[in-house]
Amino acid sequence: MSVRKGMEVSIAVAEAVKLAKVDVIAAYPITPQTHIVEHLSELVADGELEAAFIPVESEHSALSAVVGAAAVGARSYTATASQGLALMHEIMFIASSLRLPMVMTVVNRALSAPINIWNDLSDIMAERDTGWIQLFAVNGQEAVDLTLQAFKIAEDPRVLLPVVVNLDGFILSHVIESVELPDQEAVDRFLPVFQPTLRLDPDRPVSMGAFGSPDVFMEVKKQVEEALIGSQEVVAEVWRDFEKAFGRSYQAVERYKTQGAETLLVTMGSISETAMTAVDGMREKGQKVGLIHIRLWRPFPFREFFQAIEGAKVLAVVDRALSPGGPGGPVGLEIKSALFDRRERPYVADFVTGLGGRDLTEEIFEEIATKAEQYARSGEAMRYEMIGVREE
Amino acid sequence: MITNEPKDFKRFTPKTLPQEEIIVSGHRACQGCGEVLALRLVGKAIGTPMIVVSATGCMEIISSPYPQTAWAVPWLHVAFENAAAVASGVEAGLKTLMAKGRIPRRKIAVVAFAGDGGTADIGLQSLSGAMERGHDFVYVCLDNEAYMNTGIQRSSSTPYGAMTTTSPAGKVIGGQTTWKKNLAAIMAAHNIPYVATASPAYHLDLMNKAKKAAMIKGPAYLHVYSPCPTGWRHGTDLAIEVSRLVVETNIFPLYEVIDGKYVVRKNTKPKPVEEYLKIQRRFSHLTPEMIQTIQKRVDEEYEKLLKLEVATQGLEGREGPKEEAAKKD
Amino acid sequence: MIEVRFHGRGGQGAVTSTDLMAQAIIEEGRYAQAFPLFGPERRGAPVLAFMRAGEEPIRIRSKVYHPDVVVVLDPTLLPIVEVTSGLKPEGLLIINTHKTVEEVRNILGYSGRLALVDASRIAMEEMKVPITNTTMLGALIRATGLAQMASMDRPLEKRFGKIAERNKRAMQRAYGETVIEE
Amino acid sequence: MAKIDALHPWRETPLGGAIQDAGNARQFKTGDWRSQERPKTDYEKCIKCGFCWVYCPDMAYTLRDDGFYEWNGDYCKGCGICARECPKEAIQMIAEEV
Repeated sequence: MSVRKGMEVSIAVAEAVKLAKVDVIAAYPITPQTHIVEHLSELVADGELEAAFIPVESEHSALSAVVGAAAVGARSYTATASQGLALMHEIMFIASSLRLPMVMTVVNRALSAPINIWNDLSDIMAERDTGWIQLFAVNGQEAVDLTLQAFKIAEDPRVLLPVVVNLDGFILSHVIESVELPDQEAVDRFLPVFQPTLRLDPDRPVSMGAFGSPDVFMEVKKQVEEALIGSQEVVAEVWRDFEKAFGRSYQAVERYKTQGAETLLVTMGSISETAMTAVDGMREKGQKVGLIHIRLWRPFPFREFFQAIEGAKVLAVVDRALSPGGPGGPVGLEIKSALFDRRERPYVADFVTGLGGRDLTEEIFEEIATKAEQYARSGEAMRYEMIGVREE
Repeated sequence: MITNEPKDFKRFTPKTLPQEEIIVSGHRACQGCGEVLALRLVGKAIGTPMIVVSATGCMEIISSPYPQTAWAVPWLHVAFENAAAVASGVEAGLKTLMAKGRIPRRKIAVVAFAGDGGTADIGLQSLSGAMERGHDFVYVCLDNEAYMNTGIQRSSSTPYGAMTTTSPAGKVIGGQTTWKKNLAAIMAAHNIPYVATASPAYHLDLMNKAKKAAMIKGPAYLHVYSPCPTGWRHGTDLAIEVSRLVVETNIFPLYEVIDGKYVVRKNTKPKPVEEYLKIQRRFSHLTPEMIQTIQKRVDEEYEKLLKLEVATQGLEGREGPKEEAAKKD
Repeated sequence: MIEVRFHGRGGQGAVTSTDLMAQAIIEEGRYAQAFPLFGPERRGAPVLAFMRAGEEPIRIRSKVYHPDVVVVLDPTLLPIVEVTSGLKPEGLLIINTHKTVEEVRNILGYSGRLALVDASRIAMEEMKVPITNTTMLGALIRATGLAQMASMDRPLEKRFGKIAERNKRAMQRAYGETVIEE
Repeated sequence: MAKIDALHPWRETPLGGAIQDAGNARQFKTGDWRSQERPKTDYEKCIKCGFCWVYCPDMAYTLRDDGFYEWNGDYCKGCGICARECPKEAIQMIAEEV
């Protein structure tokens, strides 16, 4: 029987990777991901995890080595953040198009410049179009659960795509909190040994990564796109299996007090929990506010999203990254485009805030919800607002 | 002469060359390509079971025009600068899966192929990492001395004076202004068990070195001279001729570095460098002074090599160079 | 607007042909466009290059699928490449060959407009190399009047410098020796 | 340009664009790339040293039972290395009939 313990979330994630009995880890250290890879090194060094740990010389090589390992049928894992993820950018596209399953933890951290080691979502938002399945954890338990789920999703023969699990740097990764680690037998039943479909095998030689001329390129890309879109059903299926095995349920778009809410905060990552507390406060003062947080970012869960916002008049989107010179934050942008051809649409107010680790308190969320309602009432179109920036 | 070759290493002789090929006819290399020939001979020498990782470059493009592949062995290409990193993952994956009994335990040669650009420039960092970490694989740099796949642009491995499209023979600057980067020395500095240079004209020497590289436990580096008629502007029939002349002129000496000890194939009566330079139009603009500069530097580098052999083998008063040269390959 | 497709082999200068022809047409104050079939060109492998010429600026970026004219620089391509594919019914096929019109028509089963010249022989005699890219421009100009022979001078000089003269001679001879058969 | 065969619809595209049929490039006859010359072996002079087989970038020579090496026109690109390297000059480049 697994029991709840106080544990740093980074350590918990490393323990989840151990429970998944990963075969190969390749990683390069970068704040705030280091505690994960350090603990994994200890587990391997102490013989608690039978895996090859490749201390590569760069993140570009980290993902490259993981692709190589996955290509021979090994369950493979890496973790990174910010600049490291940016350095992997070239290989992200290749990993998904090669249809090789692997799992990566991204401990979200601001992209330089200025160099900043604190939390926002600018790193992962820059990887939106790489063809990876992208999940977001809101607390330590979710970080553990999503890591185990990620392997099962990635390795499903209907999917065979790499999966990234996002958790906020420092404000989640470095926090000691209550986490329940499932026991090994239950995990082994939920996540059996990886049976590769595509494998470099001298007895059945295949060529991976061939040169695709204009005649064939689009057909290969179409296949990847259909696999990514189709993966949404598998994700839901894996979540059902997980709930049966471990009793914790997961949704592509999670709801909090959305019943009877006219305004919904739209968040991602661990700041959602602070926002939920803010919603509690606003509800007590009679404000009809609720919250949804997007757990499955890619493939974008359109159906679940529309169901979750039913009845809402105003969406107050909290973006943790900016799309400079564009129509606003990436999440606000996607939500407006998703709603574009709906007959009735809630008013969408997009607020870019909390960049570079600026703390997001309950007050900020109250201000965001209230301002969103004011914008909606004024009927004034609002592209986006960077809230929390000192004007004077 | 130290010859601590791996235990059961048997040298190839003309009669015992394997028939098996790792790459098949139908690949799209140019007429008379020396690089695909070098690749073929290395692969034939190492033999199967083998898994190949390629960097982006001529050999990757000419061998994998989807939906066709010229590879007869399992092959993976990911990107330009990460062949060594990908090979590290392949090697580590195989090792772990075998340890866990998930795949049969057997010796599978993991071989990474890249060009000079993919090795000396964009891929040097991941190569250094893989070598330092001690992965059990063979990295083969097929050196055609420029970025040929993208149309003959200069690399750090382009020889001094050579004309390429980005080191043109201009009125003011006459071709490549830098001396060829010495990759074998950089690899030897990683203290890996085996480093060797090879040339297709000396195919037995090449194949024996490739076989040795694969048998030795740990990382091995092969630097293989690979003529490119298109890029060097010489006849399509001259790949072997230039591969011979480059060794006979001591421009590209053949040697091994076994556990840090240099073993040099002696050539005490080298031909003048001009004999090699004059049959390639990439050198047609060289002035007598430039040729003299090359000759002088080539002689110095060769002397340095001999000194390295003595120094690293620590042997005093061994056979003089004359006796050495007598032993023909 | 006239659309032309050139058939050659990697390393034989098919692209140079289209470039020179386009430059000459532009020098005459008209408009032209020249580009190869983009992709890794391998020495010896069959390659394609395209050219468009017209009185107005040309605003098409796709490949040429229905050429008015097809130029074949190397006769050894005939058995392995469908040189007439997409050629307009009233189109013109120009081939470097020493064969007669009848022989070519039988080999290709082609009954349309045809222009032949033994450019390989001319190139060997005038330039000592079997490279026929400039020689064939003489045939192209003769058969289509796409440009004045004189307009080729500057592009040839710019491209070939000292050996421009030989190329010009080969081009002139091809202009004279081309056999055109409606 | 020989069209790439097997241009299948996207649903039939192999997983990840991986080519399952190792060595299927044999279907592509590079012999079409010859335009000037091709090699011809005079078996009287040939001493079965195998250099033509060793030094051919396109593996256009195969070992026959009688120990001689057979030229394969399907793949030879006409580069001329074999003729140049044959120690007995048993291989001559002859004009490609046009």
